[in-house]
Amino acid sequence: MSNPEGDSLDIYQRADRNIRESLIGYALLFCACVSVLTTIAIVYVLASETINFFGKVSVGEFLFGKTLNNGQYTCTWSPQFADKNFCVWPTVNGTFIVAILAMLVATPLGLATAIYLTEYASPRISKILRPAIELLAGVPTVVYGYFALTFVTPILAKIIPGLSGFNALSAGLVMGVMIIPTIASVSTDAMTAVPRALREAAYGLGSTKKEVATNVVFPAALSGICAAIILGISRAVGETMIVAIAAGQRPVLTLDPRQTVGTMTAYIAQVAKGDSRVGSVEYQALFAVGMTLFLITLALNIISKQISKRFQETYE
Amino acid sequence: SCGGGETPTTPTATGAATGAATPAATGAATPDAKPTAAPAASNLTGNVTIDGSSTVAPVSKAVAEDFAKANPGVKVPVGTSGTGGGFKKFCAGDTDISNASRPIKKAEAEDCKKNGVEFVELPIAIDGLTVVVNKENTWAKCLTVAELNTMWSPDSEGKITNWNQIRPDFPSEPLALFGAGADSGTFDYFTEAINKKSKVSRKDFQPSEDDNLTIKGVQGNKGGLGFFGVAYFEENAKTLTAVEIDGGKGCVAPTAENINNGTYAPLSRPLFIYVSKKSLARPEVKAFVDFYFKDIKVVKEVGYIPLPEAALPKILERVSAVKTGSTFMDAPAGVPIAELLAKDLK
Amino acid sequence: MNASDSQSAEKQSVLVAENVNVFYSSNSPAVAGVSLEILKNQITAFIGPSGCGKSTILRCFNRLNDLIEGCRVKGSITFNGIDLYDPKVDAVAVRRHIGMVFQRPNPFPKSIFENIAFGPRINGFKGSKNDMADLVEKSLRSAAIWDEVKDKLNESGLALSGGQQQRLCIARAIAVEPQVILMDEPCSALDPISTLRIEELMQELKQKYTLVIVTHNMQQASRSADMTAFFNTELSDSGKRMGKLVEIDRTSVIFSSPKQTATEEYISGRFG
Amino acid sequence: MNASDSQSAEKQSVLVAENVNVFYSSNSPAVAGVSLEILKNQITAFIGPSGCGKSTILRCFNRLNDLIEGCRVKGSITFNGIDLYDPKVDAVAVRRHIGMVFQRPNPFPKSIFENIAFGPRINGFKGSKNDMADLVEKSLRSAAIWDEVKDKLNESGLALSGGQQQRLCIARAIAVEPQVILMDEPCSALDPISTLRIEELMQELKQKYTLVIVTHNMQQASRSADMTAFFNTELSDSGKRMGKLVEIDRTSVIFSSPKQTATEEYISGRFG
Amino acid sequence: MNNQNLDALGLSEGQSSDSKFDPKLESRQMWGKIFAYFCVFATLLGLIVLAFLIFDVVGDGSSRLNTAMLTQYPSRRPLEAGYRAAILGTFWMLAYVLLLVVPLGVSSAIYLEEYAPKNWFTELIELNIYNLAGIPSIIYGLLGLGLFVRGLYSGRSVIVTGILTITLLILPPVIVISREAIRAVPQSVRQASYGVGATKWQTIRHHVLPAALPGILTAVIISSSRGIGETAPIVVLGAGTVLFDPKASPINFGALFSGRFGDVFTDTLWSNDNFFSVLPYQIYEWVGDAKADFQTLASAGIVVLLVLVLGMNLIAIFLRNKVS
Ligand SMILES: Nc1ncnc2c1ncn2[C@@H]1O[C@H](COP(=O)(O)OP(=O)(O)OP(=O)(O)O)[C@@H](O)[C@H]1O
Ligand SMILES: Nc1ncnc2c1ncn2[C@@H]1O[C@H](COP(=O)(O)OP(=O)(O)OP(=O)(O)O)[C@@H](O)[C@H]1O
Ligand SMILES: [Mg+2]
Ligand SMILES: [Mg+2]
Ligand SMILES: O=P([O-])([O-])[O-]
Repeated sequence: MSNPEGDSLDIYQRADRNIRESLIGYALLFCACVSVLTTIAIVYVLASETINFFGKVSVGEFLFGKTLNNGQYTCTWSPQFADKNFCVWPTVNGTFIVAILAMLVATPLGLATAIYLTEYASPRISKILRPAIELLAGVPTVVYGYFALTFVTPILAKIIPGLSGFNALSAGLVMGVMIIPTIASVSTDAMTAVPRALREAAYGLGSTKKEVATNVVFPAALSGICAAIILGISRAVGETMIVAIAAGQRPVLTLDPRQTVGTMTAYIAQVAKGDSRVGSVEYQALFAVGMTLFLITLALNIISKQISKRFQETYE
Repeated sequence: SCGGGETPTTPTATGAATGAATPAATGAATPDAKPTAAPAASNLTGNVTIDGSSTVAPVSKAVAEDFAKANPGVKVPVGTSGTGGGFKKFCAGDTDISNASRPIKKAEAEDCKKNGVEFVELPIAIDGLTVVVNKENTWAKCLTVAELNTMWSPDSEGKITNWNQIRPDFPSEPLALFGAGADSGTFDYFTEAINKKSKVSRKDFQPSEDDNLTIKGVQGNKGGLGFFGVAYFEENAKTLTAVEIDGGKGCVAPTAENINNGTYAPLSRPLFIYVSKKSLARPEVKAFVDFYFKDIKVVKEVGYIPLPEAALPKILERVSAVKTGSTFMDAPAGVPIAELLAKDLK
Repeated sequence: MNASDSQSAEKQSVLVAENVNVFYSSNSPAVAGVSLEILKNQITAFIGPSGCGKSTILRCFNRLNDLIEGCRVKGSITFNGIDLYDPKVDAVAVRRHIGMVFQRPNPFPKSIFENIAFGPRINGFKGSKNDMADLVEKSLRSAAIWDEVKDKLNESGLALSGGQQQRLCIARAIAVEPQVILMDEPCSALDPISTLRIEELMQELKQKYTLVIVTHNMQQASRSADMTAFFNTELSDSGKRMGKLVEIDRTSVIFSSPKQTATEEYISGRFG
Repeated sequence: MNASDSQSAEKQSVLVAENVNVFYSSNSPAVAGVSLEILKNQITAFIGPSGCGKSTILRCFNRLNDLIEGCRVKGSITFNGIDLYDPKVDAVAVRRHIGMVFQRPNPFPKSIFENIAFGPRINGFKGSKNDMADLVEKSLRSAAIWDEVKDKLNESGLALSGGQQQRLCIARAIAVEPQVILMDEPCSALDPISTLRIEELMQELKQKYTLVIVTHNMQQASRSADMTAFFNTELSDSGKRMGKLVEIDRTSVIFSSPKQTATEEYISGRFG
Repeated sequence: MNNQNLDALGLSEGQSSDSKFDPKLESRQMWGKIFAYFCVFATLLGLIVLAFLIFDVVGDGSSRLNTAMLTQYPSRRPLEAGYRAAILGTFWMLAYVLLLVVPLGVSSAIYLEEYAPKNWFTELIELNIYNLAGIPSIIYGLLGLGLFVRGLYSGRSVIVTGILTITLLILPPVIVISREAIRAVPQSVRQASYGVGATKWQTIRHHVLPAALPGILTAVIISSSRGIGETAPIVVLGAGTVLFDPKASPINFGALFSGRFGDVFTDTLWSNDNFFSVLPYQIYEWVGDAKADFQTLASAGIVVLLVLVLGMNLIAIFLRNKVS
């Protein structure tokens, strides 16, 4: 039945074009692999020094502290002192105190911002406000650190007795402000992804705006919001300059936010700026702490990704 | 720093330099010549690499800054690997000049020897630490080394928390300690002087890499006590009180005079640069070292105490004659500089 | 009102629109000059080509258009004699009495039970826990879906099939005891069997409620509706497209002997 | 081939599908066992309820399904006797000869001129700048849109109205001189007037090209198509939904005396 | 018409005769208002803090906000010191980071969005990029320290190490945001292009990239503005704080043109004595200096940095709004 056309059809493969197309594909793939190499390099750099570190300090001591000869249990972090201790918890403690404070600020404010932007503000206003808020994330952190130390701490000192010159509180508050856009932005995306139909359904039943926002949109976007919060924690945990400048450098096991604390990142920055010799145990401790920080943030990122992936599946 | 290894001071041309080239290696320039006032561009080129003590680094950086104006072709990166780290590189032949906040150790000297690195040892300044308290602190005018030790000893951690535990007639006022960050040369030196061993200290003090923050801490705390370089105190003399130190020979104030004549003990020490003999043969290194001592008044600007007048000619002679070896190695503390310079090199 | 039938006089008008114009941000109305009455316990169908403003008018009835920025309504719409657009009237309260079912089933991502209980709860349902369970059951029964879901009230509403979801949405609307239920193309996302079930359900619901449905499917209108309103797009004097009500009458009249030629052309498939 | 008409024997088949099954990632086919012929210079319409696989089959004809991850085609489709799925055949080249117009008008976000010129250019159009201008004009004329856009060839294609955009897309397809033009619900996003213009245009185009259109609108099929294929969804043995070709015949036959009852039911609006 | 409805519509709240429901409209609406005010407050709070921050910094640094601050090299004397080297360092770094990040980032984004088949490897790359984007910058500092400073440049923190570190740091966000821009290009545009017989690359090159360009630019600008504001990794690398040779470039053109081919790569960006300084690090140094004048200078530097970073952000916002 077929009856080929008079003019021949050039629908067959052409080698030159195929080669060009696949070369382009490989070149692009190569570029995409740079990021994989980056990860490998990070793990390699961190792991190699960390292994050296654990050649000198036991994993047990690093994670759980040690029991002294007199039977007393101790967990302190003091690699730079003559009496060296390598129990990482005080730095983790400092990190999380500041991070928790920051999240106490950033979570309600960031979520309220997201709700305002998605549910209340007109598209025009939210188009202006959203980038304005994102500017907060663009401010270099050294500026926040300076602001916390020279502006916030003196004000807080007037209100709160017993506030140390360097303290977790002021660093945490300012860091919270820095993290607002992270939480606001990711949750705004999550809330915008909630179909308009759900909102209309709720309005159709006689809900007020607030009820729609809190009873329908918020729960529907919950996993996206969780992802935002975890991402915020991960930012807070990894933040360096604010804590290095404003929170102090003394890792202690304390829950008092008025105290000086020493975070993991502050330790890294401090040693990096200091005089520790390459190859010394305090230098290697730098990488062990870096590795710990890497693993913590990695875990947080993976959790956040998993949660938001599930969320996306619900609405796509 | 452990980080970069070298925190560089790399002076280069600003294009502002005018005038004829200065003959580089005369070593006989007028002592009053102001390098900043009359910059004269030389046509020297090359690098002078410096590493070592972070305590000494500010002096070398300042000299490098001035040197750069006259010698646009020469770069002088100044690293801060610490005295020990600096010697390690120096004795491996990697650097031209090593900054040191203590004399070279025997083991390090042997290291150098093994690698065929001969060096010229040049004291450049004296470092003194001031112990400061809050303006409202009217009781602690003078503290003994033993009392300081009580405050700072590791055993005091969590226990000595009030001034009245230091001396019974002190008022009951919470003790708030501020100090240099545990990763600084100043901290090592203070602990060595007060607690007899470097890095031995209580840990519940407020550490900071920035002296500035120590100053703020003591300013804001009635029971505060901190320490830092003498020169920084002078800038903040209005808002802080310096404590006299009793090292066994009565209360001594941290004045330039007391530091210079060795009576302000144990919180003062000499600072050095060590120059490789091989490097000194290079014109740019020679020019830099000569310049160092022409510019030596920067020491004061940077915060240290200048060497006694009498010592300078001896040091310049070491340079011009390329006298290698050390007289300070393993010297006990408290011996005046001039005396040590006079000793035989070994 | 266009309806010529004498019967309509007996029937009570629940909603009355008079010369309604709806504007979306621009100055020319998207729908203009609509006057019609919705009769109690009747099914009124809105038909017409895409974009002629059927949904727009429907959404005016429960003030859902308030949520669209820049949308304004001119003219009057009364609900049992009360002007719906009186500033004193609270749109939130209006929507409880005039429920809505949407084109795509949109259950909340919650359990089936919660889907139904949500409305009564926010509206301050006074009963006990048991009363609530009864209310949920009653609503689900009314929407003819009870038997299918009674064993999985705690499962997500999203786990149901499309047709079941749509009936769930109807049950949800019923639970707050509205007087009118507006339905915007309730079957367009459903398969033929589910469509038939919803149509049967509508016949039952009209015993208790007043129904207004938008549909693209003329068969559906002719099968289900008592009254049919035909909307069309016309060009305004300034050349803008604008929705108009062409005529409203008893369904049998519209489908057998419409007064307007546009209606006849549309019905007979000559355009659209 | 189901066509019973004697005329069809005289007509040349451009595209022939034999027992085509299309799979989307899963192991059960989305469309199964489709065999049909597309006749030269005729308009063939695909009708059937939503999801029955009309678009899927259409997109097999120019291998646009290749772009969908996991989509596989079994069976044979020949184009002028050449097996389209022969590994030696380049899908990119196929698409030049079998053009496509989509449901929503999708002009490139570029000038009107560039919209048309892009295809010829990447296909190595050999002419001069003037030749290109001529080609653009010719294509726009063929798509009956030249008069409306000739003064604004440098303006963005997106600035046109929906109906104009769709004709622009047709012009764009024509510019690379295909033999077949596939159209997937080309009018479903358009108003009645634009729809009529496109329908008229199709009648002109079939003089030079072979057209295959998918439509939901039975009036459109009956007005425009020479041949009509009716697709439906059936349940496979394993209970999966699966598209099937129910019958293909001359349009007049399908609409007056279809062989299959499913076709009749669909045509008469008893479902869908 | 009938009283029940009057009640029901909220016209006579309080004496509801509604049997089953008690909608309590008034209190619900009041809570709604309070909630709305809180949300507005939260949204504005961040901006207020930003305003305070700028106000504070400008106030502190006002006495040094002059051109001398921009043209002077650093010095131990605060009044003679300025940010020239740091600004030049920042600009050099930015220029070369862009040179690396744009091709790498955009290529990766295109690969992942347009080419990548769905398999474990692509998924790995994707997950990996997402995770990299969330790793603290200081870890990148450690990477740069281990790989570039200690590895490539045997202990010298030269500008190349900074460039490479910051490039790796901002690459993941650039890829992630560029991907979104590419994904936002409607599928219909691609289909139209394929439909007229374009190849994949032609489709990308002629339609996808131009359409995604503003989004990609936004990605690059925002990410690189973050990059030049980063202090932590630079601290870890151990950058300098004193001077930088503004003549440095990847190639010593003087040598090239005068035929000294042996020197073409000496005294260049790649040479191992090109130490560098960048604005945020210089600021960090001076914030911590004991001399009060240095703190004034630090505030002035912060103003410069803020102008630079926020300016770049504003450009990006402008670009983004222009397209959407
Ligand atoms: N949110 C809106 N903003 C601006 N214009 C709108 C909006 N919603 C609808 N329109 C316009 O109002 C007119 C009527 O739209 P409407 O949705 O009421 O039509 P419809 O008859 O329901 O059509 P369909 O059958 O496609 O649902 C259309 O021209 C449409 O473009
Ligand atoms: N990309 C895809 N991936 C997976 N399944 C698909 C995809 N596209 C279509 N399908 C499925 O294949 C079947 C046929 O779809 P197709 O789009 O061909 O139907 P259609 O007849 O064109 O419907 P409509 O009239 O709604 O366009 C449907 O069940 C659909 O869900
Ligand atoms: Mg509608
Ligand atoms: Mg389709
Ligand atoms: O850096 P220091 O060697 O002086 O400690």
